[in-house]
Amino acid sequence: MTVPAPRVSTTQFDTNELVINMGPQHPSTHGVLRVVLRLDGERVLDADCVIGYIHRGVEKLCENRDWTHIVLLTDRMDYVAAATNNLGYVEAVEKLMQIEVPRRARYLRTVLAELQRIASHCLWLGTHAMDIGAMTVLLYAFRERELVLDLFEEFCGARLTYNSMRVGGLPLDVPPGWDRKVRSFCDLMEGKLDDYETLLTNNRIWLKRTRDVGVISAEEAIGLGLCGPPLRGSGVSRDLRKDEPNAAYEEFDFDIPLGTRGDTYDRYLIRMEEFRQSIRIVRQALDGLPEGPIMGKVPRLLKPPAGETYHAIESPKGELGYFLVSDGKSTNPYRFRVRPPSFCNLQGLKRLVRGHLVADVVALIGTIDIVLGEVDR
Amino acid sequence: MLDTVVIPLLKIAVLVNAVLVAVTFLVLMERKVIAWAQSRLGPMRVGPYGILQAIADPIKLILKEDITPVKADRHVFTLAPIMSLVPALVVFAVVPFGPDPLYYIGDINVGLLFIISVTSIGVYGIILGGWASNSKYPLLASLRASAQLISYEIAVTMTLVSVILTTGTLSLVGIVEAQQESGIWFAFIQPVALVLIFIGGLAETNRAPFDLPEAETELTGGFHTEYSGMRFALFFLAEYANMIVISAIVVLMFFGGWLRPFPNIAFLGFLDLLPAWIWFVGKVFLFLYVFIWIRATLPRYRYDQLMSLGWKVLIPVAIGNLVVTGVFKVVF
Amino acid sequence: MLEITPLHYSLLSAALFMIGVIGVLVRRNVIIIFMSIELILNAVNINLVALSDQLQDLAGQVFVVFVIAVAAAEAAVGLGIIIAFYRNKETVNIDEIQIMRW
Amino acid sequence: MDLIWLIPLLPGLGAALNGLLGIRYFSKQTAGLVAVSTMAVAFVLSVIAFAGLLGLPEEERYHEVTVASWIPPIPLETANGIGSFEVPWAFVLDPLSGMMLLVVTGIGLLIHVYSVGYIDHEPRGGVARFFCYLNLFCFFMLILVLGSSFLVMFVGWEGVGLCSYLLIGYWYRKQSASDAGKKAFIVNRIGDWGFILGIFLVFFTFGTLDFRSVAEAAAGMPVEVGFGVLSLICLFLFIGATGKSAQIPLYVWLPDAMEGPTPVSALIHAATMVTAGVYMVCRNAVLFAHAPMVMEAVAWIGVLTAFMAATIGLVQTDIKRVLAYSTVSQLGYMFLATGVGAFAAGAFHLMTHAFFKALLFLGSGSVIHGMNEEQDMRRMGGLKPYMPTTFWTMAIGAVAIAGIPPLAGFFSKDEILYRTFLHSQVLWGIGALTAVMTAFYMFRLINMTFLGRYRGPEWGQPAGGEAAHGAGSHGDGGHDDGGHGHAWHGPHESPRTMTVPLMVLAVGAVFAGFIGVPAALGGSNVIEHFLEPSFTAFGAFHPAEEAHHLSHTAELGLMALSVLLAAGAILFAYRNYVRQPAAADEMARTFAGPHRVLTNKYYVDELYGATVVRGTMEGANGLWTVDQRVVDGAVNGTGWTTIFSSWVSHVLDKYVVDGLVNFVAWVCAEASYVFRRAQTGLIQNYAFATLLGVFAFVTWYLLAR
Amino acid sequence: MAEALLFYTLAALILGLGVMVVSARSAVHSVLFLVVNFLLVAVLYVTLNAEFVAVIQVLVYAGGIVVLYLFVVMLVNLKKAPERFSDPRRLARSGLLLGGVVLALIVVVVSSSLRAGMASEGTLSGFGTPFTSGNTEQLGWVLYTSYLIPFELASMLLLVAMIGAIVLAKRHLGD
Repeated sequence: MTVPAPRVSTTQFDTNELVINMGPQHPSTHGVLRVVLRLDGERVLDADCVIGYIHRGVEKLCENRDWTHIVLLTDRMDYVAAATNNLGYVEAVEKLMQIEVPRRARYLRTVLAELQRIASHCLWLGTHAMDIGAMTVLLYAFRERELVLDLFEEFCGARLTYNSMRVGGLPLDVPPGWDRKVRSFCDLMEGKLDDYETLLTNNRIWLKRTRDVGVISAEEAIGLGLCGPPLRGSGVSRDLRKDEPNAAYEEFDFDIPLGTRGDTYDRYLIRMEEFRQSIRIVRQALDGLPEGPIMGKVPRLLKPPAGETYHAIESPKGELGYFLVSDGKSTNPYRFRVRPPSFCNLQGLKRLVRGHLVADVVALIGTIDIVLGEVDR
Repeated sequence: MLDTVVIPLLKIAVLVNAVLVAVTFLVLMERKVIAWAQSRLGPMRVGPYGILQAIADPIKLILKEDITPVKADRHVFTLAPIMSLVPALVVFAVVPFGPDPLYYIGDINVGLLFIISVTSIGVYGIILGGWASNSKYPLLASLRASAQLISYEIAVTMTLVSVILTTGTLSLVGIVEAQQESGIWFAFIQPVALVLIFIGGLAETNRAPFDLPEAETELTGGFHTEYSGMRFALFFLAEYANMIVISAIVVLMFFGGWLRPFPNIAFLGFLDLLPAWIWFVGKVFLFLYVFIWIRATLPRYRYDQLMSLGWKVLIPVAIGNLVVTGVFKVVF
Repeated sequence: MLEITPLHYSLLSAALFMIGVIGVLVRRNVIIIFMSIELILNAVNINLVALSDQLQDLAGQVFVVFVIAVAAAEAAVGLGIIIAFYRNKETVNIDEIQIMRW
Repeated sequence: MDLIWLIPLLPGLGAALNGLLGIRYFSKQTAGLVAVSTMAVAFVLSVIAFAGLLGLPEEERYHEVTVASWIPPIPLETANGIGSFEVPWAFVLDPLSGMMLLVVTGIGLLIHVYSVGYIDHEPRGGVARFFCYLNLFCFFMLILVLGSSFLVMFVGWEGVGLCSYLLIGYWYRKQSASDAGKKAFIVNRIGDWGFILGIFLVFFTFGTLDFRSVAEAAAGMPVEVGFGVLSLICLFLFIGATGKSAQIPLYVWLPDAMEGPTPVSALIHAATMVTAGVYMVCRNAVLFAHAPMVMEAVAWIGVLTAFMAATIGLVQTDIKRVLAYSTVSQLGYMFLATGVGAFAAGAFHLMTHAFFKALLFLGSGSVIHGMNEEQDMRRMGGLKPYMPTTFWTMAIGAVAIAGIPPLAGFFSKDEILYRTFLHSQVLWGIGALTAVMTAFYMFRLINMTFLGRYRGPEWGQPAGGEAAHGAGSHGDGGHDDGGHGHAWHGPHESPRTMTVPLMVLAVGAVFAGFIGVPAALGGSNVIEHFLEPSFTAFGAFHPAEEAHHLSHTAELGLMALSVLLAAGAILFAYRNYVRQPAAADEMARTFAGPHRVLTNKYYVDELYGATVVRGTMEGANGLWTVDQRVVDGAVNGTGWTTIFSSWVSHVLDKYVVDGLVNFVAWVCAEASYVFRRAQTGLIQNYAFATLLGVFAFVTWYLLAR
Repeated sequence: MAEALLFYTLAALILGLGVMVVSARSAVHSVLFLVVNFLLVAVLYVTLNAEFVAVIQVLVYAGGIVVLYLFVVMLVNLKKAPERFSDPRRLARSGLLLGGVVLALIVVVVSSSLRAGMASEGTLSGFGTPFTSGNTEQLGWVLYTSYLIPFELASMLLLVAMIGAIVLAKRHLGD
């Protein structure tokens, strides 16, 4: 469906044009996002995102920490997917210093990243469904997310901001029996996924609310710089786990689900399939988990050689990239820059909502899956 | 004097109190049922299994500060919740809880029309509440609500006409008695009408999946965003009272009111051991449970989808049902 | 005085009618003028119902039904015109609705 | 033999395949394969047909096949009353067309094979396009050759002209190539104008267009002493021939046509199409034989063309242009032969020339290919070690064209010179001089190209190679850049697909002459005997009869003389360009005036530009002026008259008719000023008035009761 | 006695609210008074044994038409009421004048017609269909027999009005 450009009348007085502020205190903006909507009746003529309410200057802070301490600041960006944030950062530093990571560590990192993806998608699913009014799914999804958090807690002691990786490997090995618990979680999760789909996938109202809502073509998606599920929903096969494999992804067998119509429903289906693919990867990684050390040879004091690097991984939200510059002299990064997927995807919101109804705005904010901690940094 | 003034007034007092208490427990029931549906426990702190929550909630609401926004139209702002609640309570005047005149306040010959017309007055509360708040979200919500209520009222009324055709009376007591005579609940004679009225009832009470006027995720709080304290509580009461009204109408028209199942089959006579009004209330609560169940399950319609459902599906089907009923009536 | 005759109803009706006419002639807000017209129609209805009761003839009540139907039609079209006019001129002041004058 | 109509059809099929499907879908190999295989089959069929022809008795060697009707009988006025204009699609196989058939298909096949290698670095679609044109050309050429009537021949004639245009402009992005294509096309139009007038006249005179009928009718007429209708026909036909075969004055297009790819030059502009004029004259030998004045003109034009082209060829430095002028010169020889009545000799030379000229062109193509599209001989030299096959085959071609026995050129050329000598010593003198010059410039070419010092661009290191490539590819603006992705690694031998045709043609150039060994050398001149029926069989006329024979000794003397002169010229060229390279420059300085004239090709192109082209443009300007002033003036005058009359009508309408209407309206308007005061536009006023009215009415009602 | 009390109370309220409707500053208030006015008129109908008409009055007038008015008032949502510009004394003056004229007219008409009516009281009742309380069925009977054609015409009128209103209010014709 193509949305015709809104007719802006200047000569004729329009009785129904209305500007409303959605947020920053609004139950469906997933944090402190403010969207200024221009409405014609219930139809959205234009939308402007106002961001920055929780800007903490993470990038600048990182430039004043030494390389090891930065890991825990990365937790605070996408705080619902801290492990993938850690992963991207430590891999970027390893690339800069050319550190070899032991195989066991790479496998465990993959497991952690995929569990994190499941947790993040659980949160997305719950809030997205809640926005559209299906309240039960929220609690179901959070119930399963809780199990993932338990697994993380057992591994590193934290439930949200894990600080779970180190340059060169992992801070500590998994406790004995952990892999068995992960396996049983995988088995459980598969059944629960079917429950979610029973509630939503073929639900007529869900279809009505998501089908043909926020359609975006592949060209437009690329043009807007979308990444992750919003991009794949438009049928563009772009997943850094396949395209530029990091951690141990090239050793596992998994599929990249693609959408055909580029609407909200396709993006929903893609994420649901990503749950299953994540479970598949986790299982393969646990099956082939090698023995050995979990830390590579890393100097006590990290002081990368002068140079710069960009490293991107596929976070649950999309392409999460770190651009690091080292001057080779100090123990701090000279420049630390993040390409946050939520930020880039949020740019698409203006295009997505134009011409839709107010009620769709919340569905569309949900479908691009933003975390304001990452958008504002 | 006793018969014409004192007893009706007593009945009214009892009924109003009963409805209000029922509402508070209905809120508790909703919280509990949804919690169980979502694999949690719900309120557990106040009293055993949280039963006293039903009392704690009203107390909290009454004690809260009653805020009137500066820019609001103060009189209308105050009037709106009252205009919302009063029709919801007035309707109970014609609802028979049992066969005996003791169980109802009045059985007027246009009872059904009375219910329809009085509930239609309830719209004012919502519209005026949204307008008087002088705030954008409530205004949007109230416009939505009024359009939604009027639209679905047409469908519901149309459907009721086909039921009236079957019974030949507008009196609610008469409708129940007609079911007793025919020995079968009208749910089996007018299944289409049942479905239509139930869906329309969901929409008229702003319940999921038609809870657009108070869609938290879209319009923050709906038309009562700016309300707090007791005035908010009145809206709340009105909504739940309306739920009870719709359930009562459905039960009266389709499920035999106070009648036990299969009222004409003698060997089920032991079912009469339960008093008639218990049957009625039990059925009403069964439907209230269905309301809550649906809310726990379904996502929300979008405004335009809701309107197209109402105008393009329900009304044509209602008209079709009316025509079919009329044809049957003439032929048989 | 304590016996309520049709005269009472007629006088009530006349008074209400008068109020409506005054509203029509005095107010500038077109919407309120419309509401005054509704008052006038109601005055007529009261008369009809009262005389119907008095004369034991249902024709009066039937007429009321028709009056209500006409009132509904009048309200729908009239308010549609008001909306259309308001959209163009941003006013509902009847003194400004005079562009067809000469 | 009844299937000869298949022979043109096969290349036509190939062209259709390549043109309709190939450009989009075929790979280079497929396109080449389609073209070559259709030509190969055509060649095989030709050989079979020719063998069938040989199997017939001599006097029955005229086989006509009618494929389909074309133009139904149309009654048209002719010199002898109402004639019936009817032309069928008919093909004829007789000795002359049989020979041409073999030449076209045989040499065509070789050149197709060669092209597969030559055209390889074009993009995919371009290759298919090229082969499409080439096949299409063969299709039309074979129609031309096999056509049994003037009109069918004309179809082929125009078709080859079209293909020639397409192929010269094959690299259409290159300005000079597309200009050359247009030039060839336009110059040919002038010739075609003559040809078609000739055809009209033929029909008007004889009432038919069939060659055989025309020849039989013409044979029955007396030889014209003065300038009669037959002479006029022959003159027109000869104008057509000069256009197609590049004779004075219409030869200017042929040198420019060298802008096309080399295989095209070899096939069209050396071996086949340009000889179409000669073929046409030979085909109408009987007609020409009855117009001696035109014959004389043909001979003179032929010899002058030969001489002039040879002189220009002496000083050209572009390898292909030398060959082009050589072609013009040799074509002049052929016309000389026909002009003196030696049709068989002309046709014989046509055939031998096809071999060695195709060989030379293909060789030059190989050189150009090996030198990375370099065409200037001054930038070559000493290429013999790099491309031995090319050198040896080209040397054979050069010897053959120079007329050294026992190679092909010797027999055919000496037959022409001998017959010319019988006709006129002056013509013979010019012809012999031309032969000497031919030998000289051919060996100048060989020497400058293959012998002596290497003068071409450097090559070697990859980086240097890039530079050399950049310098060397100045002439190939028409190529897609993708075609030369690789660096040039110095002169090299061409691929097998190119050298094999060279070798086959070299064999032909050596041995083709032996079918025409004259009696003086103990031969029997098989070819002349074989072709005789085509020129005479259907008429009583025997042109050789009136010629008086010289003794064999004298004939041998003439041969020896020409051989000696040619050998001398060869040696002179060797001295000038290999032993003492400075001598050539010295000579050029000595004869600076003539050298400049020759280098600029006698300024013919400039002359044409100043007269014909400019004249046309001035004439067009004049006509435009007439159009502007006279024709448009009349139209504008009419328009002006209309405008004036409508203005008059307008004035009447506006002041008289409208005036009345407006007056009525004005009266109404004035009157209404008074009444409109009552209309305040305030509804409440109206309502109040209504109310008062009701009040008044009710009061009246109550009081009146 | 009770009947009279009821009537006088109702009449007073109806007239008072009518005055409020006409004189209220805010159009929304005006609408609110109108609703209450109509509800009271409906009660009046009940006292006159016209339950069906009463219910219809509530359903159609209060529940339908006046909601429409409210809608329009909210849609138009004026910042300044048109009366702001006019002189309140002029309002009162002209209102009283008009009121007097109209009242005089009505009183004259009513009294004269009643006088005529009382003169022939014997014929006042007895023609038409006698009815009792709970006359809905009878009303339906009359409506669908004697008044069938007017009834259908009324429905036609409503249909035309509906289409007309949609056409008028639709923002862009042809959308």
